[in-house]
Amino acid sequence: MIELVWLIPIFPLIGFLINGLLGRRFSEKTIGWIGAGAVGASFVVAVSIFFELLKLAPGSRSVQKIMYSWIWSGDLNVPIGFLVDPLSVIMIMVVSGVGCIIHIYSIGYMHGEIGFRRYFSYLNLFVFNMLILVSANNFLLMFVGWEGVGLCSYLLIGYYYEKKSASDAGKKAFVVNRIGDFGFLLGMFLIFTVFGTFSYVDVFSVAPEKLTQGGVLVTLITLLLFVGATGKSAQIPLYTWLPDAMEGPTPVSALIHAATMVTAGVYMVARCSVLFAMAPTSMTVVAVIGGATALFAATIGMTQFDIKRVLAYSTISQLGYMFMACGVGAFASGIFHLMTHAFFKALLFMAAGSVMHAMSGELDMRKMGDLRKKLPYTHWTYLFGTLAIAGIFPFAGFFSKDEILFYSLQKHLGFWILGAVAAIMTSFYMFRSVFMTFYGKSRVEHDVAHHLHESPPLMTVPLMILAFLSLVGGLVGIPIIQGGHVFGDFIGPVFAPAKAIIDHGAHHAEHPSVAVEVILMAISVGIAIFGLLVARFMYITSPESPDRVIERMPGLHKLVYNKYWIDELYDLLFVNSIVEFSRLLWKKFDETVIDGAVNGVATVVQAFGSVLRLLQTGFVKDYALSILVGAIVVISYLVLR
Amino acid sequence: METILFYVLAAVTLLSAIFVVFLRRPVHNVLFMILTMIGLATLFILLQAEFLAMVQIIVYAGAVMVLFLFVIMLLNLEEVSLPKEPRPLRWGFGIILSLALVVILFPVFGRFVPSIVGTGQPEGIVGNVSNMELIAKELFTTYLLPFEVASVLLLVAIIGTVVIGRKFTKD
Amino acid sequence: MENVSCYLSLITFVPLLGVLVVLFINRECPETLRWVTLVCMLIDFVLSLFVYFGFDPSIPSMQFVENHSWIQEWGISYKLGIDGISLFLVLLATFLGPILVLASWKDIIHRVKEFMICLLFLQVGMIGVFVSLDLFLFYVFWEIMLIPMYLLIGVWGNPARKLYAAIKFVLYTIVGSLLMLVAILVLYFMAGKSSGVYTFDLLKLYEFAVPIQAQFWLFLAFFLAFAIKVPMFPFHTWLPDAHTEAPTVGSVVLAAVLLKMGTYGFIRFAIPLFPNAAVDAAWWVCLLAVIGIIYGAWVAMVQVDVKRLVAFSSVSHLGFVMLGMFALTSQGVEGSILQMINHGLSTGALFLIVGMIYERRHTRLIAEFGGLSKVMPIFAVFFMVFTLSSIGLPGLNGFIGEFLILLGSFKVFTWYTVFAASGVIFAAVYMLWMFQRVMFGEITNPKNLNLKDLDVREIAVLVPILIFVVWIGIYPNTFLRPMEPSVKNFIQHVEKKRAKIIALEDEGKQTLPYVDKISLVSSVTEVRAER
Amino acid sequence: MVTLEHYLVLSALLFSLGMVGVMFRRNLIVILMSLELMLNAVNLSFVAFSRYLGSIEGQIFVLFVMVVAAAEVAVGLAIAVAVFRQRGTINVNDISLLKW
Repeated sequence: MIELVWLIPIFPLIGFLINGLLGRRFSEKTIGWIGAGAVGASFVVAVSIFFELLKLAPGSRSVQKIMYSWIWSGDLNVPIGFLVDPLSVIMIMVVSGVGCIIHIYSIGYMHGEIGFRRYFSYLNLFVFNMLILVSANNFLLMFVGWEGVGLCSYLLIGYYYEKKSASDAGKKAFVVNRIGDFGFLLGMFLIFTVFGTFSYVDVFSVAPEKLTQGGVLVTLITLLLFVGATGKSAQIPLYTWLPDAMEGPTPVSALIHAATMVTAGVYMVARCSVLFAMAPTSMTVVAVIGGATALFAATIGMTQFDIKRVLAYSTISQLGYMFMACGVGAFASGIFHLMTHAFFKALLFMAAGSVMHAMSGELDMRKMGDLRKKLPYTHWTYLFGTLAIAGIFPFAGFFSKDEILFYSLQKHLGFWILGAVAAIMTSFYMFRSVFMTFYGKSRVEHDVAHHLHESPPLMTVPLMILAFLSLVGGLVGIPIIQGGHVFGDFIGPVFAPAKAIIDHGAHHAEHPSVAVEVILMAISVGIAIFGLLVARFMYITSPESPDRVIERMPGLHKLVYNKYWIDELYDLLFVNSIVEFSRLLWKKFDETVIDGAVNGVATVVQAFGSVLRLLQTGFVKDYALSILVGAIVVISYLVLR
Repeated sequence: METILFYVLAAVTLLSAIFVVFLRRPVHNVLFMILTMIGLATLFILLQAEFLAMVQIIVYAGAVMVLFLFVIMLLNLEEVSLPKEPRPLRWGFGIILSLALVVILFPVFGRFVPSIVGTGQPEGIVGNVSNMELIAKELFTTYLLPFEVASVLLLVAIIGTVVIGRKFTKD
Repeated sequence: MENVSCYLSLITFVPLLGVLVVLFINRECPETLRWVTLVCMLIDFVLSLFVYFGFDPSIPSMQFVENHSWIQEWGISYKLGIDGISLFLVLLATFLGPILVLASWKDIIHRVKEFMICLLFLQVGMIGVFVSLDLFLFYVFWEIMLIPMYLLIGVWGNPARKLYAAIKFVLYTIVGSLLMLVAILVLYFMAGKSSGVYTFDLLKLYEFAVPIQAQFWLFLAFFLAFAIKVPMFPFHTWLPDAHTEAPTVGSVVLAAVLLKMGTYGFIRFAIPLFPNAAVDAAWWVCLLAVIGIIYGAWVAMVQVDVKRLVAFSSVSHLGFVMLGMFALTSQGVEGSILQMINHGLSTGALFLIVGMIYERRHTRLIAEFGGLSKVMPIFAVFFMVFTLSSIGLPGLNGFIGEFLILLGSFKVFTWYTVFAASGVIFAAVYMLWMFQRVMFGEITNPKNLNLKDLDVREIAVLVPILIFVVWIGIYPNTFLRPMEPSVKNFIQHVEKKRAKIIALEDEGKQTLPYVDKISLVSSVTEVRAER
Repeated sequence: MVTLEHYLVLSALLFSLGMVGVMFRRNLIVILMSLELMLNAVNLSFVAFSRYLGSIEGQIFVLFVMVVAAAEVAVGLAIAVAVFRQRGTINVNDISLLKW
């Protein structure tokens, strides 16, 4: 079955072609089910490959399938090839599974939209590109998926292209991603100059010999790759595009900006774990940026009123967690959190989507309240998601986040503090959103209120599946005290070489005792519940308390509410300055200097010509005179020579 | 005696040439021009080129000058307000320029002429063959082609004159 | 394959036959004129396909060579030949031929006969340049190509500034090519004097070792001629004017093929003839190329006229080609040749598209458009694909070329490549910004409301280019494989000749000053003795 | 005793007089006449040379000069007449159509 790994990306491609080219004649239902079916088919193939992989011995679970030689120029020979190993299988299953659920959800959600066909073909193209990204066996093919995913996010964010803000957001997303890809590209060039090949297996197996541990070269490669990751997964410097990406339809945000695309950066860092392990400095950089982003985004998330913006900032902060995990060397827990996050974040976005659907497009939480009676299913599934993300005990979020906090404590106390404070804020703003939308008194306008209705089953069933997953998802990672856990054992071998390098390098910290683990778990649950209580107090028991808090520190609130004016800063520093400078270049330099020089030559020649013209007076006598003068000169020359 | 004759004729020719150039009314110019032509013809005779003298008188004095007279009469330039001649300053400039030309020509004579002539003494033309016979023999042997070309040139000139002289019709 | 095949002569001069046939057709029926030209161009394309299938990708040397003596006394021969480097450029020219005629079907209404004759002459000039292996013959075709292009811009351009643009274009090119003529003659005489046989034959001139001092000046002359054509950074101001004032078909052929003559000239003439000068000059040529990339991208960003924007974008793209070429690594050179073809396809298609909106709205100002994708969906798809191909999105042709160039030049000019790679970002910025202002947003201008979508003819024009754009993106080996041996041969030739000349120069230096070296040595010993 | 120089001096004087006439007279007819004068001066020196060198060529050249002079006068006067008829003046300065 592993031989048929190429089927996985092909299905969504076929779905894209069918919907794209022939979609005009199909009805909405057929288009939707073709799209969902294609992704579902690749999910089925993925699961079967997963089981086939399980049969193989843990050590040898890495199979390559080369299709054909794509680029062959000089000593560069890049094939179209797929790599099947635990990491890529998990990613494929997450992408196709969550993708299929979201496709089904969006059949209901996008009902009645004019660009239905265009939406589904773009969604399938996106899943195709994402699957190429995660299943590629070399950096170049991954880069193809990388940019393809960027393109699809541009198309889907800009889906409502009439709205200028939507197409602006799409353009911003693509450009910021492109800046990240610029770093990724340079990293790839460095890899090629050092290794002479792009395929993972060759690069990682030969890395320890070719590169010196902690040397400048390996640090440079890893940092450049990390620049690409920050661009794609919206970390500190290049995160501004994600909040604006909420302009796109909600299922798009669910799929792209929660579950799949933004995790590509984490996947890439995890895939290059060997390189990162050899460059401790860049590991710390990754961890620091991850932690900082987690905290920074959480603070902004607390003050937002638009429900999707809150979820967007929570995505950025959760991604920060994953990067922190990778930074501290716990790649397995990073990926585990990635999986659980995919479940509950997609769930939260889709629930927000169904709220928006019910409220006929209203997103501002201040105009919502007490919706739990009108939208029971959405309410319960949204609550499940919030419990999961906050990290309350039985839910998935608890296990993955706790594991990250555990490993970051091992690495350095500072990381643990960053993670803990961010966890408090996470549970606070998530429960704030729950209480503002579903509990408290209803602030819904009259005309919106009377046709508040629960979403059709086509939308609520996917919500329930994901709610179940975010409940069950964590069990895979229950830490059987002292041993690893199911998920860890499955994915462990992929990161074994990286762990070997890290343990070989750093002094081997002895595995902390069980007691410490239990205490840590208790602390993280406590943090989650504390956040819940504070939110309940501020938004249920005394609704006016948020205003009092704002009065006490208006300056800070304004700063955080306006997202630290980062967007405006970027525009001022980069966008406008380059545009002004290039306008100057065009007008001043190109038009005046170069063209001036060229036209200048022309005018000089003309001036010279007009001087000569004066000789042509038209009087016969002058001509005779010049003949005479000429004659005299010639004769005198002859004579006097 | 011969030198006296030369000087008289030279003076006459020069004077009439000056009158040709400096007199205002064109008729006077033409008449003095005819006088110069005749003066030159006599000088040719002095230089034993009788045929040329005769040709000079017939062609130049006879035909060309008559043509001039005819044109002046045809356009009755007398009444037409003759263009006022240039101010004396231009004349002065003119004279200086011409003297400059003469001065320049002198060294030419000095340099080239003696080497060719050497004696400065007029030898007699060989034998008693008449001037015309010599010219004819030379003309129709070595210079035959130029002779024919000259005839063609004249033909062209005639046609040109007829075409230019045609009545200016507004076609 | 000596003198056996006459395909190349056929390909070059079939358009000339076309001119003869067109001459006999009555001016009043443009349809037949267009059909005859179309058929002639198609024949030309089919012939070039024969060449493609007859081309043996494993031999590095010239194929389909035709060598007839033309003017014996001066050693000028009518020599044609094709190898991996020029094969695809000829195919590009013949492939675009029919498309140009199709695209000009409704665009050119008055003076159709002269237009078709100009087009056919242009075709002769272009293909001639790519196949000629004799410097003199190359120069003849180089000049032939100028006149029809001047007429295309001057007569059928948009009336505002067409004469200014046409004259500027011609003057720019002629200044360059005259310098080149001087250099050719100097080379001819130097080679003749030293080897006794005076010849313009390129392959023989490849063998002649030009002294380094002279090489610099000759390279400079060739550089100027080709840099103007490319156009490289300081000499590019004729391109935006020529493009904005030229008719659609004119700017398509200008962008797609004429610009390639500059870069092809570098690869075929400037670098192999003067390798030492080329390698020494590589650093500032690449500097100009990188400046061109960034400058072209930035200035394109602020253009208000779509055609000028695309014109500046081709300045940026060709900066990449030059960077790749002067890196002299096999990826770099192959990438630059592939990028020439890609640029020809994607920018040519973009100009066709701009022409189509110009046909409908008779304006090229971006502000005039907005929300076209609602009114013209098929057009939007084509425009989107070609924009992405010109941005260099993986999966389409632009990426392969740009990636190979950046990879190739990374080893040699690391810092230049970093700045050049940033050019990729700006490419995305200006293309998408333009695309958004033209296609997305509400329809503000009432005139845009009832624009009709592409008709069959226009689709027939764009689809072949689309097929190639996707084909190069998915499976570029069909194009990379034939180039491989010729590029390897090209690089080896440059290295070998450069080393030989250096060796020649050193041993040359030794013989000359050898004498005073001894005296120098002896004088030093005396001094030491005295002390 | 009359030497060749005498004749040459005379022809030089005549020539410069003719030139002055051409340069400074405004009347087209007079210009033509002084042109004739210059030609005759040249004829004189031709004959003088043929006389002192004893070769007849000089005189033949004079003949040819005369032919040319005659043709030139004919055409010149025709032009003068045409100009007068069309412009009503023969003042050389008025005929300046060639001013570019």
